[in-house]
Amino acid sequence: MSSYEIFVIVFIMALVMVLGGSVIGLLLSPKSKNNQKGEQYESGIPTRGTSWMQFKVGYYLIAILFLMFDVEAVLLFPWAVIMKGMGVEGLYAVSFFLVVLILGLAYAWRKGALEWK
Amino acid sequence: MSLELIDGINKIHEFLTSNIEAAWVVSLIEYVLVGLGFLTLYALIALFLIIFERKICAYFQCRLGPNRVGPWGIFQVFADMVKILIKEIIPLKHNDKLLFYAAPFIVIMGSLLTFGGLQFAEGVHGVDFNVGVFYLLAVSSISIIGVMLAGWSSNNKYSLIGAMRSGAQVISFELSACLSMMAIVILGGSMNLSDLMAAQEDVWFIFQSPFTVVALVIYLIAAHAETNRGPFDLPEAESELTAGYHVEYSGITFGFFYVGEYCNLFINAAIGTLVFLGGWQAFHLPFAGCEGFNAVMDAIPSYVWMFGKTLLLIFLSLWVRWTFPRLRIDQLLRLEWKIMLPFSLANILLMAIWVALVK
Amino acid sequence: MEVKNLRVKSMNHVTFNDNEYLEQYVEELKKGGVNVAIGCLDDCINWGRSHSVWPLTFATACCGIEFMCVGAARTDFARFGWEVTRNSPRQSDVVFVAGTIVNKMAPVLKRLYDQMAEPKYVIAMGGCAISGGPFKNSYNVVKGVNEIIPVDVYVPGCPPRPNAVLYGMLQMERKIKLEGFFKLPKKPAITPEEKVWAERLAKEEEARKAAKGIK
Amino acid sequence: MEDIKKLLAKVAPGKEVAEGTQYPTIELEPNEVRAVAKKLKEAGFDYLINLTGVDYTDALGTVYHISSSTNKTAVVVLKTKTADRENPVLYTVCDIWKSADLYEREVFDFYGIRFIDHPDMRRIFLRGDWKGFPFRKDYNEVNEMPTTNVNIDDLETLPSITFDKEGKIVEKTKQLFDNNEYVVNFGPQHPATHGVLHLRVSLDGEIVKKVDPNFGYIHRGIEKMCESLTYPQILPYTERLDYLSGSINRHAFCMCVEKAAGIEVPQRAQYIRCIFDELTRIASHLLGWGCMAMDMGAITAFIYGMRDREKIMDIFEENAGGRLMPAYSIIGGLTKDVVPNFQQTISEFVAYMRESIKEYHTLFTGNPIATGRMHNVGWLTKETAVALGTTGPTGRASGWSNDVRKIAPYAAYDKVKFKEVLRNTDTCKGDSFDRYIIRLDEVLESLNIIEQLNENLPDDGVNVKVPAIVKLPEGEYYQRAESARGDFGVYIKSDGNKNPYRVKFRSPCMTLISALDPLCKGEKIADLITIGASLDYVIPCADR
Amino acid sequence: MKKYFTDIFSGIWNLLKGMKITGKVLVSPAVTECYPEKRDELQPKERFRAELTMPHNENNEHKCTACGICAMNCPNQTITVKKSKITDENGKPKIVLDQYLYDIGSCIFCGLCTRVCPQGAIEFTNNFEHAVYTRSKLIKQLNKPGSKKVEVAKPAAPAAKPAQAGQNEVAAPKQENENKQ
Repeated sequence: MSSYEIFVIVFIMALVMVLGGSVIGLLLSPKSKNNQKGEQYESGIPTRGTSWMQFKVGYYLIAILFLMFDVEAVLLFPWAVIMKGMGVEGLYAVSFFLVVLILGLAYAWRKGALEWK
Repeated sequence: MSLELIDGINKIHEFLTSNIEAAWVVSLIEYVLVGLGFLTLYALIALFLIIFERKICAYFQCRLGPNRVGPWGIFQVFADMVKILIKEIIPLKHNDKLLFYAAPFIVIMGSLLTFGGLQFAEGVHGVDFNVGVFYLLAVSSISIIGVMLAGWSSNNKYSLIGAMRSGAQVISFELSACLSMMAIVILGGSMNLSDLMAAQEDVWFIFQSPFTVVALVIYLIAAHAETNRGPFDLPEAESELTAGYHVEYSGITFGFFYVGEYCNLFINAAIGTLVFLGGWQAFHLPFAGCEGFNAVMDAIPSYVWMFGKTLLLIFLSLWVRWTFPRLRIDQLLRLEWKIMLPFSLANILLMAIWVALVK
Repeated sequence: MEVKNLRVKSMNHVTFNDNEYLEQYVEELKKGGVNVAIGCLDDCINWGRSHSVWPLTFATACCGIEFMCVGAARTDFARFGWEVTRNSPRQSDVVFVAGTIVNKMAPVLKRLYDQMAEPKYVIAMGGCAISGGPFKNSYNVVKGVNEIIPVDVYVPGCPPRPNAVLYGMLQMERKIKLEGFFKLPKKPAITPEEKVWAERLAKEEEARKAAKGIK
Repeated sequence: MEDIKKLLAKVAPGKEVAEGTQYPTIELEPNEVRAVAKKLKEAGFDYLINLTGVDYTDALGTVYHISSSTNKTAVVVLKTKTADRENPVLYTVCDIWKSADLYEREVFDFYGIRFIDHPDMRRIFLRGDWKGFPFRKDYNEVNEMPTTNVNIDDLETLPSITFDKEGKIVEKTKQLFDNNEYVVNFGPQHPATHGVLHLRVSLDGEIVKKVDPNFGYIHRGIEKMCESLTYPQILPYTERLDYLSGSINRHAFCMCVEKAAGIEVPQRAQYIRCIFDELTRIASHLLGWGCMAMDMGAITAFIYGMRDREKIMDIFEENAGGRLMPAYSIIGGLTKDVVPNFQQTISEFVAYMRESIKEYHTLFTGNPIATGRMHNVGWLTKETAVALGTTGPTGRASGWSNDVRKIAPYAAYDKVKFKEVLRNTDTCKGDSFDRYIIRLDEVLESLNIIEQLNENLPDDGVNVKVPAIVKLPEGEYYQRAESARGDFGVYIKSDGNKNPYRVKFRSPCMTLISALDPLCKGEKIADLITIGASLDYVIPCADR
Repeated sequence: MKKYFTDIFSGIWNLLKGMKITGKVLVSPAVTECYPEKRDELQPKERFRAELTMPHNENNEHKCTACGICAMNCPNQTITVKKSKITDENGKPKIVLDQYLYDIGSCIFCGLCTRVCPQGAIEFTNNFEHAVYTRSKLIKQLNKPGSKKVEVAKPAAPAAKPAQAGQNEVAAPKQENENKQ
């Protein structure tokens, strides 16, 4: 059995588990109805307005930095695999790249991009 | 046992092929058996971990923990399971139905797929890509999307804040987990888990270089954070957001988050074991004259090594969880971006130097 | 299940209060006979439910502190599998009404109870929740939460000591073990309390409509 | 006393200082109150202890107890009243003493007196749709239990009255929140509001913009009930105000009655009462410490706190016969003498507790996550603390020395050596960490007090004979005591009957809650919880 | 820069110290008292007030004279004393106790009733197991059926009051008592 087959099997199993569980829950569970049941829970007080509204995310700048670093990390992986075989040359090749990354982080830090706002 | 297991699988295969003519039926039956096997293991591990945590946490708190259902309370989780399975699933009025019901699926899918990529004993593994480490990193981060979806689709203010916090969680610890693994990839020279296992036959990675220790610590913190537990349970934050992202989930839909959380705990510990602590490899002393010792170690079955080490890491994680207070969101980001990221970047550089010069 | 066969670990059946109620309860459920298979399944489900009752964190006053003591190390309710206190009513099974319920709080409690998923249980803990207790002469206190929501078990005390709460929990466990899952509804669809509530709601609605009509 | 009388003569010329009262008292016309108040404030009287509404049957009025953060022992009482029962109006002092804000709302809620220029004349304890004013002596409305959810408009519209240009009184309303603000309800059912406090929090992402505390979800009307109970019957209710310092409240009420009735309590009873007070304080601080840890996510610390608290509960149970509600003090002494091995138990406990505190420090105080969450969060300066009247550990963490045990020593507190635990104002200005650490320090100090009292326990009986029916002579009595949360006060107005005419408990928690908004502004949601926990309020005490 | 590293290491050190505390508790025995398992050993302390009782002697007699002082002193009418007037064999009118009803569901265990009882007829015991399913069962009749007041040789003066501490709050002048009735 190849890995890809197993991958598909596991994926389907996840579906089966969730669907199966939900169906059992929906069919077997006792039910009751009242007006307030489907309302949002907010400590027992009716909610004010909708919750789907503009919401300030304080870590916005860091999230963008994350995108950058994550891509760099992905780029580094191929190098990591062959690093052992390449020896010192591999080190030269990528240390420049890594240093730029570290400097970039230091710059962002210095500029206060890593502070919570 | 693992070899016996493979024997058994082969026997089943022979039995099926000798009795059923159509090859696709055989394959189908095998698929179903494999799938069910995975699912059972997954569920059992989740149940075991639930009772394990409840007992351990009780002992940390000088309590006894569940002890009235079955001997030492071991059937407690089955009672929980029965109950939660037939608890009402509340039809909500104002939510985004599709995303709301998709969220538990995504969480379970993420953790099951990662689970499928683990190695449990010598030769017992499911998905084994040549980019195994990469695969694990990729699928394990799916779960958190489920968390975000759950929080968003509930149309509840607490859960929305929880979802936003889980976003912060993603951008925080994804990177460190990734970079700490990279250190190992540099050392092992491969991303395939089987290759990495083979490279640890004599000496585990943790003992191969001082920088793997740093990588392990960073990995443990990051992995712990990704499970949304312990000091990193911001998206749930019981005392702030009542139940966080899954505040509107009831019955088994909540149960899935619950199960997923515990399985992620196992999965992360297992990945840590595989990548850093030699997985199912026995502990060997790579010196002359230690053959006797090594033979004794080898006599212990590989799954005992695997699960023993995993449990150790889980225990560590529980210890942390039941000791520390929760981080605030800016502390969380600070921990990642000002402490762990510089350390892991430096660690990679040092590891590369180590590999280039020492090896 | 028969009341006589009802077993609670390390506690004798006859030492419990109010067995008559349970007997009556079983009589009612048994009307029409119970299939053996269903009976077994019932027992299995009830076993699960009775040992995994997750309380809602709901405490208004002094009893809440004693409730915290029940959860603490000395009288550890985790032993019964009750320790998973959920803050969301969606995920909890029982609400311990621990403390006084005043008029302003009554609709909140009602809303929380409404938002709980079935099956749900209520334990009135302490004098205030049972009858208004010390404050039953007050102008602003609800005289017993059974005016708002149906109560399963009453645990008297002001506040009850933690072991008394454990005793109440055992009582609850016994009651759940006798339920008939396939003989729904287990509680009357509309309890007398609900009825009072519904009437009041209707009355208010009418009054509001009338007021609007005048305007 | 003489100085204060001179001062009063200066700030309120022509007003007579009443004779034979506990504190210097002057009666003022409503329109003079503000001027006198301003002058008093300038003279250093910056701490409004208490503001009580009173129904004199022919008139409605208020009583102000004012003290100073510098001249701590001085207390001045102002009184005013209006004869208009239909539409009573008085002048606000909430811009002079900030703590008057909630008190005046309370007076409005109970008596219907509206305060001119008070920005927020919502009902505080009762729902907006409540009929009548329950504390008036002629209140006879019937209010059914409401069945509908609380109306959000009632919560958000702030009515106020003010003078327009012609000097006529006009009514105004203001909206609390904008339409598009992200307002989240924390409470009434919430694990971290320490009861049923309802916080409406306006958020900007994770940042708190405004906190609007809503009270009354546990308003039981204890004070009104007291008016129809005899003095011994009131005692159990005092314990249920702030159930975490129940013994202290009960002690305070007993002292007030004993002082008024001229009952001399034996020394032994006073010593034991003090030991119980301090034990209560320790129990309360342990719970406060544990709850703060739990609110910050460290559940284990909470369990440890509760574990050690059980030892105190055992002592209570063994001697007094109750756990949370010991019901030990009665008018004239104690119910029973302590059990024979009491002294030994206490000394064992003291030794045990000292070790435990060290453990707590290692477990939680040293934890960098915890310190990071507490340091530099929720600054409360001394001036704000005095203005808001946040007494007790909270005030002392800001450097405001306000320990009633030192200011007006009662029972056996003048016979023991102890120091008032204050945080040094030079290095720290009262952030969450100060409020956290001061509680653990106070536990140590309480242990010192207990040790001293326990060693010198006199032997002269635990109670004296009191008349079958306790009747207080006509007059007003006020007794302060240091509860676990601050300055607890009992105000009794007696008309000579066996029931009090008016009882008011000065709740330390209400002012603590009023500090939430200024402290949390600009902090994060997690800090809101930390600050709330560090203030350590008890809602039933605030709501009464 | 130096501070950065010292902060990190002192932080980790402090975290480890905290973990040492919990680790120590992990291996030390639990403090949990197993309530239902060790029910017999876990009785509350003697003075604990958990239930009002009226002790009866072996002849099914109690000390209550049905004076109603306890009911009057109760802050929230937990106690109801139902009594009736009969004439005894000597032809004298006499008040006997019919029912002594006690609502444990609203009792606040303040102990005022036992303190004021001139006869010492009622007392608190420490049986705390009262949880029931029906609220009406919480109202208990304290005098056993068929019981009557214990006949003692009448002391000359009412000095027979138990010399208990704290019973000096006795309220209730006679007339008020009657009015209540």
